[in-house]
Amino acid sequence: MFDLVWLIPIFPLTGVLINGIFGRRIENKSKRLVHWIACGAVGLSFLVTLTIFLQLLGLPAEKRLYDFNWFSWISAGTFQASVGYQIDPLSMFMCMFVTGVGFLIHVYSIGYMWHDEGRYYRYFTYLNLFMFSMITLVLADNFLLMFLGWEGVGVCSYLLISYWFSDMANAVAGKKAFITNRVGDFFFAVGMLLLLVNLGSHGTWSLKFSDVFTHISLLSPKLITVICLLFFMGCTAKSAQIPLYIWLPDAMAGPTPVSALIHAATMVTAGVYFVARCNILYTMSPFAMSVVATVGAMTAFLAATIALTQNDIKKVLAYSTVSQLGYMFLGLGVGAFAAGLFHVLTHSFFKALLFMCSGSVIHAMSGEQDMRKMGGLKDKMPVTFYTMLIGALAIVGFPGFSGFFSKDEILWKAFSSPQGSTGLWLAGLMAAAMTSFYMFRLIFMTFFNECRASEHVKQHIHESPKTMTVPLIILAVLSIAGGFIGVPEALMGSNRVEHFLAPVMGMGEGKLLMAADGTKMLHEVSEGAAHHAFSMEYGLMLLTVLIVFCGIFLAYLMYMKKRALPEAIAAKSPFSYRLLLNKWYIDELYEKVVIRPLHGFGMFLWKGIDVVVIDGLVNGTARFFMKCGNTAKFSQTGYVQRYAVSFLVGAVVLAAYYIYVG
Amino acid sequence: MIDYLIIPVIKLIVIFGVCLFFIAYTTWLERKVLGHFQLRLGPMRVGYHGLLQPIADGIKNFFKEEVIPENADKAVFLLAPIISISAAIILLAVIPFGKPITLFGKQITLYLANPSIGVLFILGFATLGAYGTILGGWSSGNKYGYMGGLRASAMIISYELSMAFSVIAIIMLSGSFSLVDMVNAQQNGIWNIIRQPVAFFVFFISGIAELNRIPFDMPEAESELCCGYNVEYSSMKFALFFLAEYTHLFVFASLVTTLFLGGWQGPALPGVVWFFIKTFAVIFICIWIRATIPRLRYDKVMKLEWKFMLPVAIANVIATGAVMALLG
Amino acid sequence: MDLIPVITIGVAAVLTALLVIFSKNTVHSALWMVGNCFCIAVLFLLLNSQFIAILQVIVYAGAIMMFILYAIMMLNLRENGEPATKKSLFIFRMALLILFLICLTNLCIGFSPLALKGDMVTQNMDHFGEVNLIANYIFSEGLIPFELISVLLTAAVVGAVYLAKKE
Amino acid sequence: MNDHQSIYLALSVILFVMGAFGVIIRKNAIVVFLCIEIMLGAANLAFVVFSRANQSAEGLFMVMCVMAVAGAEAAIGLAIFVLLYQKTGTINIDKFNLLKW
Repeated sequence: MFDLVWLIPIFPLTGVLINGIFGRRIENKSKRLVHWIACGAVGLSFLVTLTIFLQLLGLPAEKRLYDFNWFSWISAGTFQASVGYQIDPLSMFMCMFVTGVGFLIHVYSIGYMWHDEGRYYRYFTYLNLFMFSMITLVLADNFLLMFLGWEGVGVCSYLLISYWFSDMANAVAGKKAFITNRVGDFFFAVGMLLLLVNLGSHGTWSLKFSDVFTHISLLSPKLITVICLLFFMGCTAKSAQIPLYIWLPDAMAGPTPVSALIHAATMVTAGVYFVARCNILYTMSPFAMSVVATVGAMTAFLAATIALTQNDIKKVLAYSTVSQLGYMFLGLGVGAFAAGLFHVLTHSFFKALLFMCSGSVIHAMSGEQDMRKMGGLKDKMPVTFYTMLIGALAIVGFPGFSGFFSKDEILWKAFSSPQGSTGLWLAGLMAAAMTSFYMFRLIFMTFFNECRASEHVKQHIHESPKTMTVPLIILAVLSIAGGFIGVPEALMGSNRVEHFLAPVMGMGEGKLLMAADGTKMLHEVSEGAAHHAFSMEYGLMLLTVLIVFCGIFLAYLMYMKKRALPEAIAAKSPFSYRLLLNKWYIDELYEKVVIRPLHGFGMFLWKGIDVVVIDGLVNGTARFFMKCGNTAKFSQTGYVQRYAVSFLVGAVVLAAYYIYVG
Repeated sequence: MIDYLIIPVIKLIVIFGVCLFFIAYTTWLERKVLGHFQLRLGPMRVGYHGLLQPIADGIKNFFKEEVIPENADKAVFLLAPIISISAAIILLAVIPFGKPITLFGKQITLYLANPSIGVLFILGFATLGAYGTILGGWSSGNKYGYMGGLRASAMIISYELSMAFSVIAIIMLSGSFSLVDMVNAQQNGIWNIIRQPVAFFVFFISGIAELNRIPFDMPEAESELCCGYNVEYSSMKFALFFLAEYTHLFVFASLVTTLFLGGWQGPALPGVVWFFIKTFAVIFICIWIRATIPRLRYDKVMKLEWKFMLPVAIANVIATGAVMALLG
Repeated sequence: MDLIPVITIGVAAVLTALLVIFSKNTVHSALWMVGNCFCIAVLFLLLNSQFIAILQVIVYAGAIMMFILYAIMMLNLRENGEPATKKSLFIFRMALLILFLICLTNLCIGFSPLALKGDMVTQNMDHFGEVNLIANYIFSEGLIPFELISVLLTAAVVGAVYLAKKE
Repeated sequence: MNDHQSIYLALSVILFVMGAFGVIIRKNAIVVFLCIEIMLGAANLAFVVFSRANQSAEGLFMVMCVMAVAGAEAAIGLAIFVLLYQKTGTINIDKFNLLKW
């Protein structure tokens, strides 16, 4: 059954090929067929994933590693890269929610995109291509194939952000996302090559995960730190962390389901997945770990502050995504890989839910995204309201909802683990407080009070179609229930996620590889998590919940009771308000510090080097030979006898040569 | 001295004398035979049954006035008949008339020379004879003459090909270019006409065409060009053209004899006699054809050569080669 | 003694060549060319190569010259004054020709037989140039070039027919 | 048999140069053509002389090749001349410089 793993990526790829090549004809014949093909492909993938996942669960923990080598991809000397898929708890864990959530969002897209003027098949082709890339990314058994998926999702992200490319702003947003990602990809590629070359010098010309991880201890710790940091740079771009998070808010220019799928639930978690996948590397480099944790914490805090003041409903969610991704990295950085991944899972549920709800709202508001022009939608869109409320409660970490378990776990680990510190914990706590504030600010502004939209828009407000609400409900259920699969031990849970993932984390992976490979791990990696001190955990948990309630209450106060208060505060401290509203002026800073100089340098290269020197050389060469030709053509008079005379000259020269030289 | 000077000179005189005599009487023969074919008597006045007619013609031509046209190219006009007659007479040098005979204790061959390239010699010089025709036609400054000349060169260029190809088959059989060797190769009594009927057929027709005889007398075609290339010629120059034509006819007949009819070989009678009997038989056939068949149109003549004779001749060469290779 | 024919014919060849070049009338040029061909053929004969000599007569005198004459007559060229080459050009070309002559003469003075190949050494040089010797060469060593010649001739025929074809 | 070899060669050289002279000086295309034939004839003579000197049939074979080339050249060349004459009414080669730059 594991050998059927290739079916998982092949279904979306088939969808891409069918819709990509014949899409126009199919659409002209039957628009329905397009989404049937696309959704069917992803649905089938999900079913296959589910069966493989169940099978994996049926195996004993130490045997949950299977490498499916499909075919050889690159073969250069002793270096071999194959298209192969690795089935282990981590990849299946990722693949499960990627295909699952992906399927739901595909279905949701049917309703959302049905009336769109653009080409229906194009949208679904991109979406399927994204699914294929993402599945390749999470299932790949080597760095190179993973990088292929990594780049593939980047491309799809670009294509889908600028899906409505006739609008300049969307095209620019797509470009921004793409270029920012390229910066990260560059570092990622450098890290990969560094890894390959250094391993190669130790005799391992391979980029296969298992090979790399078994032989990684041959490398010096410094080198590993450098590689880890380079990889992490790649992750900051893909997963929107400081300093390369700037593209994600702009990426909201794409269709909302795309935001839900790519920029919330799946693609942006690729970085998290990658760090978790390379946890052996990171655990060997405490410095890199602390960098990951710090960056994560900072991002969580910073993004949360920006989200406080944003008025665009999708921007709020975007910054909240950045913030939540910061949480995940914080978790990873303090060694709580399982907790981080658990948050990835829950986050994918509730953030996809939130985005789709916001999509539903935007849909109803005829494309309006400014929250100041919404309000009072509670009664008109009950399903959307309740599901979104569930999502909000989940994300703020309301006890009993999924976010509570995963976030709490991270915070606790940030506080308690050897790599953690009070500072990190505090940043996380502050971010949690702000999260509750801005999420409920969003809920209050959107669903409560009077409707501030124009009359024309008001008439069209309606509940979304079934294809949109059904996924919402499913995700809402998951947002609640999803948490219970990973209830920490402190709350009488068994922390199933951590146990499930344990074989691929830290020492566990070493054991697994040994079992699979027969080779010995040369380096003992330290166990991440310390033993629990339950009382302490209870205390912190209580504190967190308290703070969350405070945030909600504050939001209630400011946006329900005394609605003049926000303006008053903004007026009182204009500087900090403007700072937050303008996103800490980070974009402007980048513009000044990075883009302008680079642009200037590029202009210099263009006008100075390229036009003058290179073009000059090329054109000069051409002109020179043209001159030569123009001069020499006069020897071609067309008169036969002149040619004969030149023969004669040649003959004389030849004869003279033979007489006097030869 | 005797071997290298006296004997060849005597042979030269004898052979040319005899041959020119026969050639002169070929004209008489032609006129007589044609006359009888056409139910008339032909020349009867000069001598018994006009037997002295050729001599009378010669004397008459000697004393006629020479006319050179005003716009003729005079040098070439004079040169043309000379080229014609010399190219014709030189051919007589390589024709083997009979077996070597022994006179006064010396073995004497009945030919002037037996070069290793005899057939090629004949082919080459027979072609050169056409220069006389062409130049004569061109230099007269007369449009009929000019057209006759053009036709002559076209005919020569064309029919020479099939003629050469048909000869090649004979060369292959005898393994030599020498005419004597070719005659000797037919010693066993099987003449080449039996072994190479196609070659004979092609050679014969091409030969008649090269001789510009009816039905291929394009260059002179009286009814179209009013005598063609020699229209402006008179007296002895005309006689030279006339003589050259009959020399060619004689050489052609003897060549057919040599190549296809076993040359001098035959029972009972001496070789020379056999040779002349066969030669005159061929000449008679030529006259017979002239009396029987009307002239072809010019384009039909060309078509016949390029579309029929040449392919057939080439096919014959290939077939001969194949058979020879098979029989080893 | 045996120089006499060589020199006589040689002088004849040079004379005919001169006449070819300087005749005003193209037909006369062609006729002198035939004469030149004959002279060359006789020279071949004097060099004991009868086969080449008769080939010279058949191919050059019989075919090529006949063909050229036919073309000249078909064009029916009237004599019209030929523009002379410019004086400066003429002097330059003549100088070049003289230089060429000197070079060639030098080359020929230095000539000596490359090597006695041996395949003909024992044979009487009077039989040099006989058909069977050439034939032996053609059908052994020279087979491929010989076949290539046939290809060349076929190509020439096709080309000539194509050129002559009217649309 | 090196007898008179140099005389033949001298003759060949003279003829060749004369041919070249004609090719360079005369304007009538057909005369130029004839001069080329003179050059070919001279070359043939040299070939036969060399062939004799080296006692090899190669030179003779070369002569045959030259003759074949001359034949091909005559066929094509004259066809071109005739066409040119039909088109332009002249065969003065200085009038034909169509192949210039």
